[in-house]
Amino acid sequence: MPSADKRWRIVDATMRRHGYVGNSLIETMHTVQESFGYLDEPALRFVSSSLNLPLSKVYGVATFYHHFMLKPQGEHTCVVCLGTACYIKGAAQLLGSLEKRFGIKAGQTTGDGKLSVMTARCLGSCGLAPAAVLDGTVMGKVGSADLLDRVSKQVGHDR
Amino acid sequence: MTAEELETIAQEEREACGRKKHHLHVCMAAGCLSSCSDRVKDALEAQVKAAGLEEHCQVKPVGCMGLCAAGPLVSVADQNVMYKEVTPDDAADIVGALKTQQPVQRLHCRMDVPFFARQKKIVLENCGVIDPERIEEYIAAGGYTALHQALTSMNTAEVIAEVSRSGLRGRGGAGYPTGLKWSMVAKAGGATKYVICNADEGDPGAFMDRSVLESDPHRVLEGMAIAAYAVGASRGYIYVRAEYPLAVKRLKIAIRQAEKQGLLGHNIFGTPLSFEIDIRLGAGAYVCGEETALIASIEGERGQPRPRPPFPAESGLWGAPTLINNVETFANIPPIIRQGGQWYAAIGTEKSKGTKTFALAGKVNNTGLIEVPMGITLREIIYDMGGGIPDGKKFKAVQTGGPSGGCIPEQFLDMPVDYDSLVKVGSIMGSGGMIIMDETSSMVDVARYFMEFCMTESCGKCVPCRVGTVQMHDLLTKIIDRKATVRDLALLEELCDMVRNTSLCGLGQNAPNAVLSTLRYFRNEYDELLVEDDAEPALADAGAKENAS
Amino acid sequence: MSAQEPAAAVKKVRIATVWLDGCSGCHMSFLDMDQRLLELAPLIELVYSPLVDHKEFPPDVDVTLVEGSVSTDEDLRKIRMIRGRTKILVSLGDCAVTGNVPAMRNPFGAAATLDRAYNENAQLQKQTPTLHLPTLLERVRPVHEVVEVDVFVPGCPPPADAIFYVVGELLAGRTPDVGAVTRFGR
Amino acid sequence: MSAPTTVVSLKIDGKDVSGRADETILDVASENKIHIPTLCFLEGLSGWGACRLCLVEIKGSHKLLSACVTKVAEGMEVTTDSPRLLKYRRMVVQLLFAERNHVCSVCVSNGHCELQNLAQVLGITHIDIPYRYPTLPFDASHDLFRLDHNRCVLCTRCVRVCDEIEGAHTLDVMGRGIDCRVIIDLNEPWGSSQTCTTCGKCVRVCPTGALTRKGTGVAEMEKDDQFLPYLTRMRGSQS
Repeated sequence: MPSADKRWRIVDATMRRHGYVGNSLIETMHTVQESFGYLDEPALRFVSSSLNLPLSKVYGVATFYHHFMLKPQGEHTCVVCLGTACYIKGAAQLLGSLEKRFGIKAGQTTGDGKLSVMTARCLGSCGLAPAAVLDGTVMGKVGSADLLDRVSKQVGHDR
Repeated sequence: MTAEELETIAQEEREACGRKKHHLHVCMAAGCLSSCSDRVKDALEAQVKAAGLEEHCQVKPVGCMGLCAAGPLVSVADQNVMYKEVTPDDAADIVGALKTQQPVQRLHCRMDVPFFARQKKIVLENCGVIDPERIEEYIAAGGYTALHQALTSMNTAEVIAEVSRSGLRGRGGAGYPTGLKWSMVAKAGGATKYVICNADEGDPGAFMDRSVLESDPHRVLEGMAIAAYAVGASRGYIYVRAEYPLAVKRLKIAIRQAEKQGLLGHNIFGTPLSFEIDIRLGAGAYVCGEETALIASIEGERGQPRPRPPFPAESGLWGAPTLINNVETFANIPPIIRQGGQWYAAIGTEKSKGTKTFALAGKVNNTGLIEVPMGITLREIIYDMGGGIPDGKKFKAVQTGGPSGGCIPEQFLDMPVDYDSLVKVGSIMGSGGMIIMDETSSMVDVARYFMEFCMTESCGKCVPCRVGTVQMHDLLTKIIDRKATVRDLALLEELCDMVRNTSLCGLGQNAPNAVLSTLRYFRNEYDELLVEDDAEPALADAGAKENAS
Repeated sequence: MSAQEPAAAVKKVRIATVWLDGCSGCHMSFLDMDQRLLELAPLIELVYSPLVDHKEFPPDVDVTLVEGSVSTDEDLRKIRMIRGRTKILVSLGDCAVTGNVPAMRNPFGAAATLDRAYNENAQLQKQTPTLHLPTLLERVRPVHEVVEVDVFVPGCPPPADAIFYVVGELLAGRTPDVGAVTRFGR
Repeated sequence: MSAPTTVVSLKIDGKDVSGRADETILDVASENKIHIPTLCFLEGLSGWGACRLCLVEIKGSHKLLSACVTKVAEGMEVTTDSPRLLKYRRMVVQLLFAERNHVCSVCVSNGHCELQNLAQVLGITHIDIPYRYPTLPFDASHDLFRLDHNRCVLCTRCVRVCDEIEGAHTLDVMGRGIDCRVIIDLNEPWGSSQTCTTCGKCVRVCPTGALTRKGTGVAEMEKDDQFLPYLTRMRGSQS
């Protein structure tokens, strides 16, 4: 294992449960991401050698699925839903105001590592459109000003 | 497990339920949960306790009640009363009203309105009624009797015949006859076969499958087990989006409970059928809703589709014959077996039988989940059940079928909703997302929104989809920016035709639909944005500015 | 055309050639037609070209061969004017047809290109010239992206044979099938 | 292999032909000297069906099918050439030219490039689709070879030959959609790869100037993929 970090044991357990077969790659990556928050190079190498899979294949799979992150996320995350119902009700403006205020694009993290702004295809909370999720809490029927206010408070970014 | 044991569990559960006088149901599906219905449930329990009603009143977590926009929802099942937008502070009043039988007026949500009255619940029959995390409640509601019936009193051909008789068509979008699909897999040779449940509900604005999985997961397991028996499979997978953590959690609980009761695993009901189900998590790739991409993903590969034929029914997961149906399709199976294909076929239209769930969203008053008989008109859904367009705005179009579907204008509002009618007007049934747009929506912008979706979700394997969607998206942006000419629009139309006819899988083949349908009904909106051929001075100006800076 | 002219007299076809952003290689290839130029001479009148001494682009040209891509505001103005005064516009060579080498700066933009040329790689007097020079467009464009083009002759440069064939076909009133005589990059 | 091979009769472009049931339409067409344009296909590698150039019309099917992966069947009536197919093929090639930065005149593969050749054969004299001009990297870290993403058409022949024939699987594709790119190991410089055997097969099968030998100038990079069917046969007979 890459280090003494106990979390590697959880990753190993997932692979063991699947008998270290190559097709458990995606399941294993889910475990890595749940345990570490993202997939870094040592993790990819570890998974590759444990499952006997080529490095390039592991990297190809990791970058195919948008759920997997190769870089650590910010301390706080704000996910703006861009599902159709939210879009029709102004989600693009929500996202735009966030991007403008924090000077980052969707998928990026602020320079100080405080905030990551992400988008979701659809949270399935169409009844609450437009919706956003701030650190796991869903905010429904949210407006730009309200969203900026709450994100700023959470991040302590109020300037 | 035997039939008697199943009946015993059901009896005990019904008796336990009958001992309580009042039944407070709190919606704990994702929609209401995100409005903190868990805190409402806690508050109700505390109030029940405070009122000393613990012996008489049950507070039960249940699945989706449908009217998601008005959540959190609480229902008093014994009094047929529903409350909307309930906060923890309302708990005392709700519990207080149990005695007086006078509903709390400010929270009261009428149930005799078309939104509820016009529904025909088959797939959703247990949603909002049973506790999704208790198998006993599912059994008490008649659960797993269909599986017992199929395994002990029908042969596999009879099961397939019953499904064929029902006229059920795939609820994932394409509408392929389910019975035919089952018989193809049943006929395919090979000792190993698989049953896969496609729960990769990726259409934005669609949350029917999620609601079923969160509210009544056992129904899907039972449907899969019946399918496994019919086609001769011993292993099943549920491929579910990682974005649905609650659905995944409830599925895991349901599988564990079913295994414990011997309803999954070896020799189910003492018959030779052995069937195990595993969950596989998606990882954020819409294209994995496509059968062959989904299979690649379960195999641990990049979710790229491969050309068909061969179809998964002949050569699917690890090369073995594989049956893939979506959540709603499997959820329809137990009632079809219990009540007969004939009964199911009597609902709906000539070519589209049964019911369909829809997720109603966008510019409509009642947002939420509904189940209606096929053949109902769009007008009934949008105006009667959905309560029309908010803020006195005018209806413009309804979008069905997600990114693969199209926009349907006002003149077709009285058209029956069925597979073939929707295709005729340039859209598709899809999985059941229904987004209503009012006069403020620009249809060119909507087309670009869906093209952006298809472009980002393209797997990149085939050229038309990988590059064509990007080119179409850029042309749409050029149109919206008022920089496009008649020539650009002509090129856009040519690309639509080419990408539709040459792409490898359904994602690319259907990617142009949003453009084509909006061009068909709202061409004037495109024309209005076009500029004269030679009016491109911005080119030089932009260059000058860039150079100067 | 005037109806009074005697029908029998050979009306010379008015041809122009222009040089936008290119290396002049296509014009060299044109000259490489060698003695065949003499065959063309009685049939054509070269009314404007870097190869002859006309200063003004005349208003009524039958065929214009364009070498080079559209890279500056001046190129853009010029090609629009030329299009308006030409019956048949021919994109001659890869720069005009595809953008070719001039367009290789497009992934980086105009400012970065100027910076690379006049600052980063300059030994003396590092400064980007601004006076009396056409302004670079942000992106180099093939000719057909800014005006309608009638005939495309790819090649870098198109072989003299190909040019001779194309001109010959046009003089004969036919549409040349250029795929048989040249291709991208030839 | 043990199953008896059935021979089927079919029509390709009106001509009566026959082939084994396990052959593809493309196999049978080339046996009968009927040319179907291809790009991602290469004899000796598994079928991929991604470039869509070999799409053909089949009577009774409203969908176009790729000849390189579709098996022949009894009574099939195949059309390999029609105005519609030609139009689509032209658009496929144009989309590829517009996708990345293909500048034939300065390319080492000028004159030996399958993309360039397809353009000529299909009568493409210019690209009607707007060029995208992406900014893409270039990897010259390997001692012998270069990888230029500007000229890659994502046919994945290199990925397949590295995996199926060489058995190294050094190459694969990362990302998705328009952001797909051929990678080496964990998206590392080629020169530092621990898994590359420097066998050069990828370079030899690349249809364009994306994978080339160092030391070649403009138009000097001749490809040679003739070794492949031989190697596939030899390695197949070992197992």
